[in-house]
Amino acid sequence: MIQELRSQFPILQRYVHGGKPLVYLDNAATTQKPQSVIDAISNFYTTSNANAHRGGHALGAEATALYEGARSTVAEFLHAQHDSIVFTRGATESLNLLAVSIERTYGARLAGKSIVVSEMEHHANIVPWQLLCERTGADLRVIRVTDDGSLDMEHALEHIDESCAVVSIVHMSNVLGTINDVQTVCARAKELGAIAIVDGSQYVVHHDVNVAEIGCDAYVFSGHKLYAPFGIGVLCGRYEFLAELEPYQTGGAMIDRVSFEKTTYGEPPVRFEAGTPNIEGAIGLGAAIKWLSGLDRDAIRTKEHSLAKNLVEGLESDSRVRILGKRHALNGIVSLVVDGIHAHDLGVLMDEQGVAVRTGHHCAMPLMQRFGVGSTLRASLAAYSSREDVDAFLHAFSKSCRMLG
Amino acid sequence: MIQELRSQFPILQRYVHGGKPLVYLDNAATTQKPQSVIDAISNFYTTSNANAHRGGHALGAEATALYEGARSTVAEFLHAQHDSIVFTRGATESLNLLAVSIERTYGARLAGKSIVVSEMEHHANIVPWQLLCERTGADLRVIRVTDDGSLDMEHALEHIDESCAVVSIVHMSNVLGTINDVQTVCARAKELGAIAIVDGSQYVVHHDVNVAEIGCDAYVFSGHKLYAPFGIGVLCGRYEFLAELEPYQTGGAMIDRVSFEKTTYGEPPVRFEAGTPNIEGAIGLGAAIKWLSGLDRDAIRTKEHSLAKNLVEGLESDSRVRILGKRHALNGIVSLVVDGIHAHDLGVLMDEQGVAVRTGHHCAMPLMQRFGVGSTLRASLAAYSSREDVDAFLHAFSKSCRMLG
Amino acid sequence: MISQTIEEIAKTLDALPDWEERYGAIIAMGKGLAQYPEEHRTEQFKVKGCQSQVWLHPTLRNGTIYFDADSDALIVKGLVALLMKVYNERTPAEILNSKDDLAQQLSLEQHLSPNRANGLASMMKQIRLYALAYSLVKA
Amino acid sequence: MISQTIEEIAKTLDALPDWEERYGAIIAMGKGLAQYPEEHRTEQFKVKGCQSQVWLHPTLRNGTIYFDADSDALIVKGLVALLMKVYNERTPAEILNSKDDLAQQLSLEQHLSPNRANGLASMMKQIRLYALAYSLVKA
Ligand SMILES: Cc1ncc(COP(=O)(O)O)c(C=O)c1O
Ligand SMILES: Cc1ncc(COP(=O)(O)O)c(C=O)c1O
Repeated sequence: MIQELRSQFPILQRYVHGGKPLVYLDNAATTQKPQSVIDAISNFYTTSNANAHRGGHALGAEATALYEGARSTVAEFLHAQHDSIVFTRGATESLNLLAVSIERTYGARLAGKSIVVSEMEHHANIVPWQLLCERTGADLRVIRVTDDGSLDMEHALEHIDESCAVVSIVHMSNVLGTINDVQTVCARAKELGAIAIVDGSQYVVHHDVNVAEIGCDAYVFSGHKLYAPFGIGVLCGRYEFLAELEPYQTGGAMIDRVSFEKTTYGEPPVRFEAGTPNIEGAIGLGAAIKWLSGLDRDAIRTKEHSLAKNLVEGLESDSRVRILGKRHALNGIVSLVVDGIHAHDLGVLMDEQGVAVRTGHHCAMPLMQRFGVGSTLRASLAAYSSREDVDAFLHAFSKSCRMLG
Repeated sequence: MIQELRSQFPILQRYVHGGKPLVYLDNAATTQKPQSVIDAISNFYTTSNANAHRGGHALGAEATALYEGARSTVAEFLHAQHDSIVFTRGATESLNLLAVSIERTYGARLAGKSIVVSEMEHHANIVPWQLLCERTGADLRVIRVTDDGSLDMEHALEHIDESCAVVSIVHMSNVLGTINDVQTVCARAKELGAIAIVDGSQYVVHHDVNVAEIGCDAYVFSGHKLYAPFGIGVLCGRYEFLAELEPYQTGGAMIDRVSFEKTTYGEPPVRFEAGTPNIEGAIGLGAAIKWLSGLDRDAIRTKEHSLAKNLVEGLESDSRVRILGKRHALNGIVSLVVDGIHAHDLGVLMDEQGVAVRTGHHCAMPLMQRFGVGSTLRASLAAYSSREDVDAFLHAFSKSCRMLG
Repeated sequence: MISQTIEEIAKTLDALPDWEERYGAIIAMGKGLAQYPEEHRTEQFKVKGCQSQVWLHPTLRNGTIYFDADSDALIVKGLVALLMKVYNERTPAEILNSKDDLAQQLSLEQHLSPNRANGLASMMKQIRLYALAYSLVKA
Repeated sequence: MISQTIEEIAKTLDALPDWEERYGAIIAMGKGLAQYPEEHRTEQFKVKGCQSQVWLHPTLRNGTIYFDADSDALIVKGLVALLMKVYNERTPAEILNSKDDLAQQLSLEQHLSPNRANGLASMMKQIRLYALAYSLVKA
């Protein structure tokens, strides 16, 4: 089964550094793309390419149907309605859109209010809110992370109080693998009338999502981490929430009418899709989700768990290794530091052996600071990860440690 | 030669509406993609897909080299320096970025100043400035368009005065085909210390550009209109201009360091590229520009001119036809109305005959109002347009007119 | 009955040999549409989501809905006329109980091009909304 | 002479049979680097654009530039040491007149992986900038 799956990813047959088989364990940064996604892109450009929504002609109608079909596929994937799905460039743009549109909609009323994020957020879920706070006089509050890499839920529920205007929390940490109880966080936020946002960039890769059950106002993720092309992402908003929001970018398609005296806007989702959208990217994302739904996701999750377990156990045989948030690493994202060895050195030597992992701060500097480290080495799994990948990783890891003394 | 060129576009072999050969004359909306661009995308995903700039591993280095190589290709194309090129989703995002970053950088100093655009702008070059004006108390001034579809240069030079903070002008109108003397407009703006922006979305499709000669601070266009994929666009800024601008979106990659106390940003161009960029799109755009530079652009322009001439002459045989800005239509964009016939009806019947044209307001409602029309029918040419396309257009056009009485 | 009218129209369209005849018939239907009352040619009665302007004005009289309708484009006006054949002078209940896949029943996607169906969907939505509103009016 | 030193290093690296030996040699070079003065381990003397931290501190004495340099990662420190072999204790003119394609001259892209070259480029840029600044100092 795993061989059949892997054979759908042409890049996994590659060799790097003159003859070393590629072992790709940098999936939390971006996943590889199955042939069906690559084909969906080629087919679109070969047969139906046109601008969507604008054309009265046959190709335009086909492109529009494909683009809106992709929106329906994403909506089903999240158990949301079609018009709740806004296409963006990625999670970063989705979060920027939310921060700016919330600022434009609620403006001065945000002064003195608080915006709540956590210590384990990706920079994309920190900096847009920092800037919103600077501009509006709101206060950025940070939920603590416990020593074992969990969200401090007591601290969270304390922090989300009457003053709170927005809570924006990651569903699955891109560094620790921690899966947060976003349902409880959102319930608390909604109880107090705050806007609840969930960053699902890593979670959607491994799990099914039901936005209604989560109870959030908005759920965001990137296509390229979900086996889909670059340049496409999703902001899934509760329709009534979106309907109240001011637009973000402005220009073609999202307007109702324009004159130099007055401009009025369309309804969601087009209100938030100014200009020509990434039609190809949306179609590619639709193809990726269709591909995913043909898999047995439970079985894959179980396999990912067991591979992560192998990884963690293998690493622990070296007493200098410290895995950040070890309890959560089994979710498929393993971040570690080695006493006396710089993660960067390890990454370089592992790369020489064909093993692609990420080293650095993973766009989560505050979390690095929380754990008192400058950078970590991160191995992250995807559906096509195999036992051989894990073995190669462990082999390269111990060899690199030996070389670095 | 034209057959060889056309054979590189697989979609041009298509039939629509059960057997009618596709005649694609909606190129100002989006162009078709040559096989080499489609292949560049597939090849990237098949061999080198990884996140750029983040990876210390072999694939990451390859993806980064391809992405930055594309930036160099775009820079050469515009005769700009490498670090002047910011990748965006498209012209719309480039203009939104400029408006918001200018607002954030110059803020209160914009109150009472004026922003100058023209009556022939695309909505993407109107609405972002309208909103900037609303928020800052600046004044939106509009340069008139003459009856023959030219920019009223006298009015322009009068309008750009000491109060002027920004001038943003289209290089080639997407409705009339008018090519504006942006060099003179920019010189005037720079003389008075204003920021000069040029929307080159349509111009780059037909002409070579030298941003230094134009003398603008920023030049923008979309990839998908230049034979490249959707979801990629360019903001080419004078480096010193960009270096002074506040960031637009925030998140990964564009930061220097993040803490909850203080965040600092990187230098251009990365400062303006928050989050994972559309790496594939950039590579596709690079491939499109390489493809273009293998063509004899002078010869193609001459051919486009002569086809446009055929179009205009053929249309004029019907006395009910009125071509908007007829003098400019020879540049390859022909917009017309027919006395007593709705453009939409014409578009529908021409589509039935396989001829893809655009009908509507072309995201330029103020220009429609200026010419007292609700919508026009627009035929627009590209490098692969042929004499047969023009003949088919004229044939379908007169048949449709006959059917509509 | 609505379904019967639809069947008749479908038969008429099916019998036409080619797209030219079909569009000719549609355009002719439009030309037969009753004059739209100028006092109702207002923003309020415009149907959103059509590429050309469409106006639709309802009146309820003795439990029956009477529509006035118009468009500034001929083909759209023809489609409006077609809709009027189907839905004009019906009771709210008749309209609400009819199937809402008119385009499919008429095989419009084959007869005309698929993108024509979009505007049609907006108009049908509007017609059904009026019917719904009137169905709630106490007798 | 700079070019001579580069040639020698290139020969040494070429002679090493595989990547392990080459990285071993680089790491060993790093370990031989002189102690970096703690008082200069500041933000000001950091080289931007490297994945790990790199410090570079210049002193001009009698027309010659003396560099102190360090990194917190072993391999980068090795590359820093390599750069020091080439550029330390040279005159500004010597540095400025040398070719700036060190990575190519050493075939570093083959020896190490291409992405190592990025950090190296940042360091070289910094070294040349210091040399340029000192070349403008009046004697
Ligand atoms: C949790 C999380 N949020 C946000 C992002 C940003 O995603 P992108 O760079 O695709 O916009 C990432 C990926 O880096 C992530 O892992
Ligand atoms: C002159 C001009 N400016 C801006 C745009 C907006 O381009 P995009 O929709 O690709 O962002 C267009 C294309 O529609 C255009 O023709």
